[in-house]
Amino acid sequence: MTSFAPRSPLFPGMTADRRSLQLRRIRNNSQVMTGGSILLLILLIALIGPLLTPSGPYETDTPNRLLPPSTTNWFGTDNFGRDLFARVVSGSHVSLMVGFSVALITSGLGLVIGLVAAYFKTADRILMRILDGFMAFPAILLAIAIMAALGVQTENVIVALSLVFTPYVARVVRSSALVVKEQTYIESLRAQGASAYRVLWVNIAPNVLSPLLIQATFIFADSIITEAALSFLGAGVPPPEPSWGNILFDGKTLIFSAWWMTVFPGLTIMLVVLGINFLGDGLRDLLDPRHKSIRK
Amino acid sequence: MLIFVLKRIGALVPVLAVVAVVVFLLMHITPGDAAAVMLGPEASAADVDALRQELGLNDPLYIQFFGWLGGVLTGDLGTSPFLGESVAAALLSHLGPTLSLAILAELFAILVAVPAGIIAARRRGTLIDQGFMGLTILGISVPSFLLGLFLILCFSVGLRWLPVAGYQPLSAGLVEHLRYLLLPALALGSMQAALIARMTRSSMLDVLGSNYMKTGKAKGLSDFALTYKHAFKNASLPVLTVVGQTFGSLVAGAAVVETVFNIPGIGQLIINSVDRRDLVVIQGAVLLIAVAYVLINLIIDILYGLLDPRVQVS
Amino acid sequence: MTPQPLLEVRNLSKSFHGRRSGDAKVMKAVDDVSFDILPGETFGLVGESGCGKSTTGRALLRLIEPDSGSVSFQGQDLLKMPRKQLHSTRRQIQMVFQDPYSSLNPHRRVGVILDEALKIQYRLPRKQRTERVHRILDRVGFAEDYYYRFPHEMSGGQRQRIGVARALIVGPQLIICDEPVSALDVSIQSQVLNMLHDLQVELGLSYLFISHDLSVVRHISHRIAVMQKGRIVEQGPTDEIFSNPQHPYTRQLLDAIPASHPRLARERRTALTTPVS
Amino acid sequence: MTNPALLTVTDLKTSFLTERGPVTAVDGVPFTVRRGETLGIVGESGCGKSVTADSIMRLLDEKDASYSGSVELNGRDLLSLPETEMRRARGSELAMIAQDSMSSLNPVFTIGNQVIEAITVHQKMSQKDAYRLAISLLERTGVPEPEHRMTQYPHELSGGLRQRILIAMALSGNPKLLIADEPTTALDVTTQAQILTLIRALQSSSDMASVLITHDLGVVAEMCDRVIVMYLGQVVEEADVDALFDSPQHPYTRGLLASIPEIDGDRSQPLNVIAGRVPTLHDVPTGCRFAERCDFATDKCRDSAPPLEDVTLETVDMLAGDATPRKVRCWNWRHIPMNTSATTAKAIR
Repeated sequence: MTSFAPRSPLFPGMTADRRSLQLRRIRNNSQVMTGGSILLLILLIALIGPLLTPSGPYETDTPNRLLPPSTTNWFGTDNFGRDLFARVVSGSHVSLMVGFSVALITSGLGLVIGLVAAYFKTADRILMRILDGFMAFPAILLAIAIMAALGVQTENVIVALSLVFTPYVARVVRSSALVVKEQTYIESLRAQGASAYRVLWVNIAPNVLSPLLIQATFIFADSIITEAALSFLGAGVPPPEPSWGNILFDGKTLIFSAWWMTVFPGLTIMLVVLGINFLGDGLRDLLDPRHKSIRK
Repeated sequence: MLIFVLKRIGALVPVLAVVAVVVFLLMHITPGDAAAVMLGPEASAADVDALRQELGLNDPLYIQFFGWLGGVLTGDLGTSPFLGESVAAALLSHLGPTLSLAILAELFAILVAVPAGIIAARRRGTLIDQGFMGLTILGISVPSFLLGLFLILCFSVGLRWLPVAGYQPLSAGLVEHLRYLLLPALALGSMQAALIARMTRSSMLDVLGSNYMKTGKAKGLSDFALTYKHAFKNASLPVLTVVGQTFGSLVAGAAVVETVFNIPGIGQLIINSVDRRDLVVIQGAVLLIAVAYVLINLIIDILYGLLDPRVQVS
Repeated sequence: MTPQPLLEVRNLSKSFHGRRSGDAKVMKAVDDVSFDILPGETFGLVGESGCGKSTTGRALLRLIEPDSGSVSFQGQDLLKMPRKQLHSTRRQIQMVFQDPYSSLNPHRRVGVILDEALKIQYRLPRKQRTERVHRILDRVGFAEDYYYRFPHEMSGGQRQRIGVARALIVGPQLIICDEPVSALDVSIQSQVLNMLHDLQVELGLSYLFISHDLSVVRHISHRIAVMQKGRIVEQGPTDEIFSNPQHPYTRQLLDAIPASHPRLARERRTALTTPVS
Repeated sequence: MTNPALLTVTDLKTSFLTERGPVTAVDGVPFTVRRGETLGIVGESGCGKSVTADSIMRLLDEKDASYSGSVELNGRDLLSLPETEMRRARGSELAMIAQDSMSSLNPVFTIGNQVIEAITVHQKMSQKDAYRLAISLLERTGVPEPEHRMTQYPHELSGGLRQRILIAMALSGNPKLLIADEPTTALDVTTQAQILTLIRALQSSSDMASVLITHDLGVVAEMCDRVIVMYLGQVVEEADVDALFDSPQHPYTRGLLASIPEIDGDRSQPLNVIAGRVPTLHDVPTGCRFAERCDFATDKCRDSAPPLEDVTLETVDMLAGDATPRKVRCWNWRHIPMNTSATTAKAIR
């Protein structure tokens, strides 16, 4: 025990040996790699897609209605002659924005609520009853009801979904924080005379970030699905603004004549959500020791 | 056991109270006047006033709440200004198709997912396991309405085996009933199946790695006895929980799938009400489903107590 | 002339109510416990699991609020102290815990953990704190660069030494050691025991040493109390307790200890089976 | 030697696949157990003693673990048996009691259900007979009110009672070999004494042999006839129990014995410390595995691994009775002075 490996800038505090192990585990984790690649690809298309389309997502071209996929209109055109690829790309902006905002908002709210509930007993009793009440509503149903009350608008989708998903995040944070709270080092801090602030925010909070990140990933995916479903039902993003859900709704009435209006936006949703879920699953394998696949 | 059940029922009161408040507030988070919003911009001021009067929107909030709650407790969910009938009656007439669809989907999910999860756990790391788990990720990633559309495209538009949409009640014959419900049930059950399969697999894996399984193996028990007697009873507990917890999303999913397949269930009632902004009907439907969810989970809690002797003690 | 005790515990009691509300079952975890700890001595508290020895240790520091009794430290009653004063008294009384795996926050470096202990009790400029952390690390036998290590990069014995360092850094007079070596392998256990002994000699520390292991307690303690079902059934100087136990429970405990040599084990068995003529 | 070997383990190796590459947790372990004898396997955590037990019973998940060498029970190699035959042997020819009695019993079945299952899996009999046999097994293992216990669940019993239930289940098939993996580690001293007495009594009333795995040299002194000491997957010393305590040969054994505070030891002396830490299985030293912690290590020790040498004849004069097998894995054992530690005091007495 004379020499020590240099510390890594990427994973501070980890010796080079551990860092390379960590990197190897990320690289060997096919799920994270697949999920990450899919998401990067989608992001890239969302960014440069608008440059590749023959016309914008709102430009109607009645003579060229319902054209099947071709070299000019990669995904075909819809019943107004709008380029479907342009609309799907534009829809991706809405979906990713909604998904990301909801994941961010729910993480913030969920972290605070979950930690407070885990640490203060009285607050816990009240907060948990309220969260239980909220969780008795199926997510999409509550979202529909809130949208009906608030009015159909893209910003309201974010509000509704954040309201619906926050309890799920708070639950995860609370239960991880409760586990951490039982650890002896928390008792030790109390014995040293540490303040509640120090115990909760300096010592417990960093320990719940991994489960929070994993949960946020899944909320991201769920928000995209739910936004699509809401828009499909006419309770989400209002037309003419394109969203994957309302494109699918238009496609449904034309399912016998224009299969492309269902298949392309549908496959896009599938691919994005699949990518996120792969990433989330992989992250869980990496970060959550209970799910280590190899024992011993 | 009786005390255990009573306690569980007692624990529901605060949850139901929160549910009631949330449902009640739906009418009141509307920006502007709920009555005006419901009737739309073309309505006359007199009509709006009349509806506001009827909904009691002029009273102070807490009086409205207790008036509404009193109604709910006696089975009066109000009257829809659009349907011209009571909300309770409207819900009742739309209940049948939704129940049929949800039960069928849940059955399909459990029958497929539990064996799949067990097989995957027992063959952990093999191609079978990876294949099953790949499928479950796919299942979780394809929302039910999308899967419904794909299924229609494939089996109704392409192969023309099954009807595109519509519904036949059980009274029209079981085969006919199922012919119309098969695709919707598949669409609705697949995500549920994926969730249950993953839960089954992971709880089986937890149990298979436990010390009592080692004791069982050291006793000389066969793999079969170990898996189906010792492991399954333990692993079934979390699976039961996941069935209960996802029941709500199943029913809610039914609402979406009904729209895809034009099934005249509660879902379609809700969606039509959203278009009309018929908040009274939406309140009633949401309340019904939330209460059903709470009751289902009560039953699951009690089952849990029967299956796991440790639960009643703590 | 006996020296003034550092810590005087009188009639300490703590009951827990049954889990179920309305349950009449009351468990007396600590029942009328009294003892003194002198400056510079190790007081051993032994007993089997659930006898209340750990609850006693925690009640002294008010990690669990006791129901009644008094705990005076240098003449002042900890149990009646206002929060603020209790906070600064915690510089004087520190605690070392059993589990070296969960007693250190896995997300913080060793240096930060020690620094935090200082920060909680003293307002010092960063430079002074860092210096003190390095000094204490050196004192418990670590090279300087252990400052940047994470707990998972250390062995159980090393972690436990960090646990001791964390207690030492605020300059206590009394350390409550709750099963400090029972999670360690024997060869590591001896490291920690020797270190505790050396620190005591050097710094004049007092220990309350809580353990279920009679051999360990005997090795390190000057005086011992034996606990059973929340009560102290016997206390006295270590050698007296071990050579001439008075209470039947103490005798039962001593008889249960495995022999240190197979020959002694055989002798004891024959003594038990052959009737005394 | 009149007593033939019941269990002969030869060059047992057990390897696992881990994400950092394969590791060999048990590396070439040899030992024999004779009829009616108790063999102790001692060592600190991570030395491979529990894996050795699991390997004999073949309890490890063979997806991750692989065995080599041989484990012959009555001349039949268990490692090469097909799984169905191995299953028949488990619980009837050889049985096991585990360390943690809480997690080793299935929480959702009654004690009765689990004991009866252990009986009927190997013996064809009616439920009624099995019930009666179960009651008598519980009586034999000193469980009070056996009829009542049969209807209870594991969480309703104390640790000592649960351990007795595990012993009762292990005895149900009248095994010739009992493997006890840290059977008393989770128990209080007084309960430990009762359980050890029970195991001893049960063994003396039959010709059952046992392998007792423990980290506690006190338990070894109480229970064992012969001992093997393990370090980092290997046997470093094997000896008759008296010989081991009187004159430990391997530096590790000596260090271990001297680190324990003894109930009758000299309190004024500091305890012995074995410096350093056990290397991980991922970076096993090329030479002697103990070399970097050993006070007597030479260059030879660091460069080449010593074999497990049979030293029976060389040490026989130290013992009063018959020559029993004695093995040491050390290049220098002959040259290490005996009076290096507290062990001396004991050897004289």
